[in-house]
Amino acid sequence: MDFALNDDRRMLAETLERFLSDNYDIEKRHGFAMMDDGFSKQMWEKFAELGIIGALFDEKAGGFGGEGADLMVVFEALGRHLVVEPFLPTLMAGTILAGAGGQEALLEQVINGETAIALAHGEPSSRYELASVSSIAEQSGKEWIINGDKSVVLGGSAATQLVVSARTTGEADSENGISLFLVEATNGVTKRNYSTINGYGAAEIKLENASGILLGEVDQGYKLLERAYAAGIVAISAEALGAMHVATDLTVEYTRQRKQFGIPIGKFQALQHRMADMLIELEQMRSSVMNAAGNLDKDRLDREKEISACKHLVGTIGRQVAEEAIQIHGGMGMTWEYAVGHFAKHIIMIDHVLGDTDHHLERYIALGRNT
Amino acid sequence: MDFALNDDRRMLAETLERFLSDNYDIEKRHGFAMMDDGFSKQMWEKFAELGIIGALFDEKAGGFGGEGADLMVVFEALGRHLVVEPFLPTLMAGTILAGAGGQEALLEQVINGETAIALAHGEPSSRYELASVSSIAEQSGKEWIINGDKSVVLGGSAATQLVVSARTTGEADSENGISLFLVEATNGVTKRNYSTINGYGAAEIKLENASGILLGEVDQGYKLLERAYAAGIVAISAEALGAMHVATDLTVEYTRQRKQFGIPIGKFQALQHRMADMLIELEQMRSSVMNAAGNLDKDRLDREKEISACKHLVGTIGRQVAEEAIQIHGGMGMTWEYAVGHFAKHIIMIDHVLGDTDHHLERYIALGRNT
Amino acid sequence: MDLAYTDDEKSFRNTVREFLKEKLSSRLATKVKLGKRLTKQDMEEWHATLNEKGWLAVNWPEEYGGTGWSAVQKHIFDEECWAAGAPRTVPFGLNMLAPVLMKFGSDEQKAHYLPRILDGTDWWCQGYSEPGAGSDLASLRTSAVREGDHYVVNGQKTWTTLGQHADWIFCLVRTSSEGKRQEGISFLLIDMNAPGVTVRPIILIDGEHEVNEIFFDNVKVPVGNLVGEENKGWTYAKYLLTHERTGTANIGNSNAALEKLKAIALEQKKSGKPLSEDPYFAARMAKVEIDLKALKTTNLRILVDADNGAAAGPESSMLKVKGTIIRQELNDLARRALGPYALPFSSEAMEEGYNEEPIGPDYANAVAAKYFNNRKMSIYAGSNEIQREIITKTKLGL
Amino acid sequence: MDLAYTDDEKSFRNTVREFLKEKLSSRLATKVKLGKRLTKQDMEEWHATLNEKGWLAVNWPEEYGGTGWSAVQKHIFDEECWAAGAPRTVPFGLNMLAPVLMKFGSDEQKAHYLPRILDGTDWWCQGYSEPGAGSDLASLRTSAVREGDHYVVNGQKTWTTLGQHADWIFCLVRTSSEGKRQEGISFLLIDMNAPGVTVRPIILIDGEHEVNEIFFDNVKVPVGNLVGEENKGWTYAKYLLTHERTGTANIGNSNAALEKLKAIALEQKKSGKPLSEDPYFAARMAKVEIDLKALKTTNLRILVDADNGAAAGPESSMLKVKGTIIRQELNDLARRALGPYALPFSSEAMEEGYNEEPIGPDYANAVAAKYFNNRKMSIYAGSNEIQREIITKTKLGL
Repeated sequence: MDFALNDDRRMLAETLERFLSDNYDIEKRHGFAMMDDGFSKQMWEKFAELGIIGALFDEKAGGFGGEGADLMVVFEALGRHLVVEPFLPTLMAGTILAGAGGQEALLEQVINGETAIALAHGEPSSRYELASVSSIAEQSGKEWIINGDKSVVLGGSAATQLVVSARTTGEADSENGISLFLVEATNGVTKRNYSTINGYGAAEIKLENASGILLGEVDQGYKLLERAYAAGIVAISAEALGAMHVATDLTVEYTRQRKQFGIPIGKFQALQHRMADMLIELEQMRSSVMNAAGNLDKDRLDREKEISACKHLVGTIGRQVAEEAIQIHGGMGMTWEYAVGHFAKHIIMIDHVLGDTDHHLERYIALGRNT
Repeated sequence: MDFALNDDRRMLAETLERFLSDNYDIEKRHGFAMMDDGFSKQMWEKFAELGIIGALFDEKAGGFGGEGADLMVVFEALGRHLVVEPFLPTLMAGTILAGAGGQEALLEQVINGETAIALAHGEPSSRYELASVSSIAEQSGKEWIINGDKSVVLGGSAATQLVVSARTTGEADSENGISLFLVEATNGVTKRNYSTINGYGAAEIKLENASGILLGEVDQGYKLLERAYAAGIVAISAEALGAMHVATDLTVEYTRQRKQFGIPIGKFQALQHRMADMLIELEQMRSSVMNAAGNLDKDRLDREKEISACKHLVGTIGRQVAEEAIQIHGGMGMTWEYAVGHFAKHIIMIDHVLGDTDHHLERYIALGRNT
Repeated sequence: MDLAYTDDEKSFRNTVREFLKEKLSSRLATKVKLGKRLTKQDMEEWHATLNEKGWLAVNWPEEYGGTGWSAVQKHIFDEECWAAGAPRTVPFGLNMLAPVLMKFGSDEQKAHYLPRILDGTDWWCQGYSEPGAGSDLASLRTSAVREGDHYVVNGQKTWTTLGQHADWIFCLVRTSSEGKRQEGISFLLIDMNAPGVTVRPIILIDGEHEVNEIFFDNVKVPVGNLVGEENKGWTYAKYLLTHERTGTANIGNSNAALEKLKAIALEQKKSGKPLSEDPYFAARMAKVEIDLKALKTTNLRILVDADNGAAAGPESSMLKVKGTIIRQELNDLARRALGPYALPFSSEAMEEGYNEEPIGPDYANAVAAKYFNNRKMSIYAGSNEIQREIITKTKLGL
Repeated sequence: MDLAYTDDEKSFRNTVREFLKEKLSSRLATKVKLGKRLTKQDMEEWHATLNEKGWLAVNWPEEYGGTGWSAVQKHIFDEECWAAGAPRTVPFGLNMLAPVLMKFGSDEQKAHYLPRILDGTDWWCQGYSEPGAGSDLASLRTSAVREGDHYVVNGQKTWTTLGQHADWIFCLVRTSSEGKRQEGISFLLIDMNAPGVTVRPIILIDGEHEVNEIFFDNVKVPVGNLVGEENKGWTYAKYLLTHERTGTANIGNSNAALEKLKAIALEQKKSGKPLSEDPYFAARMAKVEIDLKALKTTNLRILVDADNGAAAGPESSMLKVKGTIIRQELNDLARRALGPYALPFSSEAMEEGYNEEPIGPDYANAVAAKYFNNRKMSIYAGSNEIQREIITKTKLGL
């Protein structure tokens, strides 16, 4: 049993952290989030140059990472700086492309930062249910014609290539009969772009007779989706961990500086005890992210239980850390000008990405019944 | 809207409180709990003389009270002194006798303290489900013959007359088909007497061809039961409130006296904030008991929603108050010698009487669906 | 003990309900229910409507043009207003300044300012907090130095809610640095249009402009604008803190939020069934409903006691803490109920004029923003930490 | 980063499991699993069994007869022992006194006392707390006055766990009242059979006799029983606090409690179905399981770091707080799972010899008692409040 990072990952972490410290303060971040599609294309290219996109994928897919520990290292750093570039959509769509095979050329472009991709899976009524797919794909010669609505597609605003889930057989909520397609975001694809409240580019996407290329086997898309979601959850949880770390550090530091009644508020015991609880839960969060990351390539049931356990904790610990960070800061924590509120906002909103705390608690229980 | 007690009840409260202050300190209480059947027959007679038993019943039943507010006043005082005499069993069995009618003579003996009664309703597998009755009653001439097992019958050890529920028709968990009987605790009734962990007399009761007198109408016992449970829940909740009050007062007082690091521990802000939360929840508890008591004779749905809301809070607030009281006392809170632990114990164990916090939350939700 | 409303109270509720049906425009009610941004004009319109009916100053005695209502009546009015989607009234003049003026102001001050609060001539804001004086209010440093028939005010106030709309600000200022810190504070009324007053917006994390910093640079304030005696301002501010208990518990607000939550949970589907039928979500909704039910009674008990002349204790602190916990839990449940549709946010969609198709359900846009905005509730008006101090210190007497 | 157990670790687990299968009597395991009262003989029997195998002193280096195991091995051993229903070892000699002797004791002391801990000759108990010195340990007042080749000890210790069985007690005593309060404290070994030592039982709320008061009335203690230097006892006590981190998190204990809870929830029926299928109860069980899963990793991370020589920080405080929260939540769920059958309690049924039919299920009798008994976990060994202080003070450095 070994909890340390190997040398490659330590270097990756240091490189990324140094780059972000130099180039990604909170003011710049707000600027990037205000750009078209909600991020800086220039930064995205630099990330590609530094090899950070490549770190999300294994060698078979043209990358040089792709293990749970790689995702953890990269996304924790991204979370510490609230990076708005589309790493999560890239990871999730890319994981499916890599898993399906045959998309090496596209993946190379993705890893080079030339092509933006996203996973268009959720639908207006699917909530967090992974198997709930109502979009329909029908074969027409060698092509597939897809119709349906995809909602809250993170990174969807920028993506020129979409990985789209659609039903090729079965009931609307059956795991069987979901297929995945690569769809060019042009003919038959209408996007309504917007920004999420925490500053990330997203889109509502309408598919009207859009044509797609089948990824992997027909009807067998669920497994690829689940694996992509697992990777996505490791990533977004590590990102949450990074943001929680900063929120906690800012809070601790604030209580050292801020005085009331003539003494630093960090000397007030009631706040001390609550910060102690934040620190304890932060360690729990780190452990849980490690458990999820460390099991990403293990048996499905082991993996998925750790994944759901982790995302459940992201919701509960995240809420505690975010709300305490604001509360202990007082009014300052509420302002746009000061950083901590933005960290809190991101932490809370991550609960709405890839399944919330209740969803994953229920899923964890259901997975336990299968053992 | 009026939250004050009327003069009669204020006098009742003062009389009872004075009597208990003079005669019922914690040492005496332990002594009473160690007696046969888990209480003092002498004290019981004195309570009867003071009219406290009569205050549980309305004039039709030979008493001079019986409203929710009467129960609240009496049981809150009982809770402040951890009184072990069988008020709750008397109230619940008596409410059924009064509701069924025709048992005036017996009720008179009960109110005089001459006869001990109890409600034998729960069964080994019924948990908290009111309609779950598997005991069977069959008619044989004018008599009814009853067979079945009754479990955790509070006051069952002392009772010479039992109000027993048994099924006369229907499925084992149907509200319809439950009938109530008056059974003399002699032939065909085997008791195994014991004490609960918080010091109250109880019994497991086996009915083997016991003969009973039908109370009220055949198959229609559920309504009477539900009303008796409503009264019982108002009572035990008020009792819990009284105990929570003392536990909180003892805790506050302890922190004024007990010094660590040279100052009273009540000056430690972390404890102050937690005690503030205890005090807030105590007010919530009082409000909820008032809501339940004030609706005891209102429409069924209003009544039952308030009843379940209240018993739910008894479980959650009770746990908070009991655990904090012990924790803030430290080691002293763990000892038999010091009073607060006994209050905590009683508060916690009340959660297991007449449905726990989860049961009543679920019931509250179900009742809401009926509106 | 009788928890039922009397017939009079029931008929009062009907009267209020009919008034609201008739006089509250659906334009305003819709904005409030969808959580859209209210303009200054919206708020003024609603004040005027209430004032016309004589129902604006619910906490004022009749002699000053108030309603003279009982605690229960005020509670009913509050519940009905929230249920109907009425904007909340702006409290700074009505509920904060006015009671101080009535108790400590001169006859001239009362005669001049009180009617102008009612008829909307003056919009007031509050100048208590300073950057270095939050919970520790007594450490405030904005100074007022007497020069002839004027004070000259220098310093800075912050967290001034709706100060951007205000004509006047009532301030705690330091007029002496001798004795205890609390002793040199005075209560001063300052014209926001006076030379030397500057307003700087503070944008909150939900992007809203709601609070401000106010700077005073050699602002001349006539001596006649001093309320009560010099150096006694702390007493007046404290009087206000314990005096005003209606509304602290946020009952009407939470009622309305609970109803909205229930509507969302009924409409949102989880695996094809309403979210409200999900056992775990239903349990969390029921818990907060049960808490709110109890708090409603706690609130009424305290208000009725106060009507009957009970001395003010730590009760309003209890109402503040529990009331905000409940309100914030409702915010949390509402954002959670939305699922992924809590994420999209459009600031333009907060405006009345916006008529593009909403992203997701039409009630979704403001929900997450409101969750973040309402984090302020446990911070402002004496943080919940300060309230807990007050509660235990009163009880322990240490 | 590799979270899997190595092959060596897996095979170690098998070895432990087989040992337990062979050597742990079903008599003892049944008593432990039903939560019955363990006698002194029960505990001594288990110590002897472990000692025979060389597995008693898991935290000692091999040179003293310890196992020399890695952190992961100790963790595995702990998990397996709890899972099998082994009694816990009595920590006072093994894990509290021994490390202090090894680090600060004389060669004679080591040679004399350590083997006697292993072979069960000496049963040790701990004399730290006093009636006036709980969390504020440095205010202790039991005095030891040097008279020739003896100290004369007077005073009182309290909360002395299993002191009724003990042959020896290690005490913090005051040998000087000069300087800081911490500076005049010494670490003394006292024979419980010496004249002037009296033991008075303290009965806990569950009716158990587990802790004691110990009175010292002019007890003569040879100077040779002083550990280390006079007036340096505080240093030794603190060393112990940060040194010993295995077990603080209660992982094995909580594992076993979770398994027991699951068994109860499967057997207890609610409306005809296992309670474990009730969505709300299942959610609460899953939450604590998820917390425990994370804490297991937190624990291992910290232990492995410590093995690798990491300096001791506030980590053991974190493990203590979260570990007891989890353990106590499991106690709460277990009593709740029992429904009405949590109420009956028979002290006689806690004894091994009891063979009447149980009231309710056979596993029910000890459950509520254990809930109350385990409230101690957040109080003893540095209350959770003290642990939180340590955590933040380390982090804030204020």
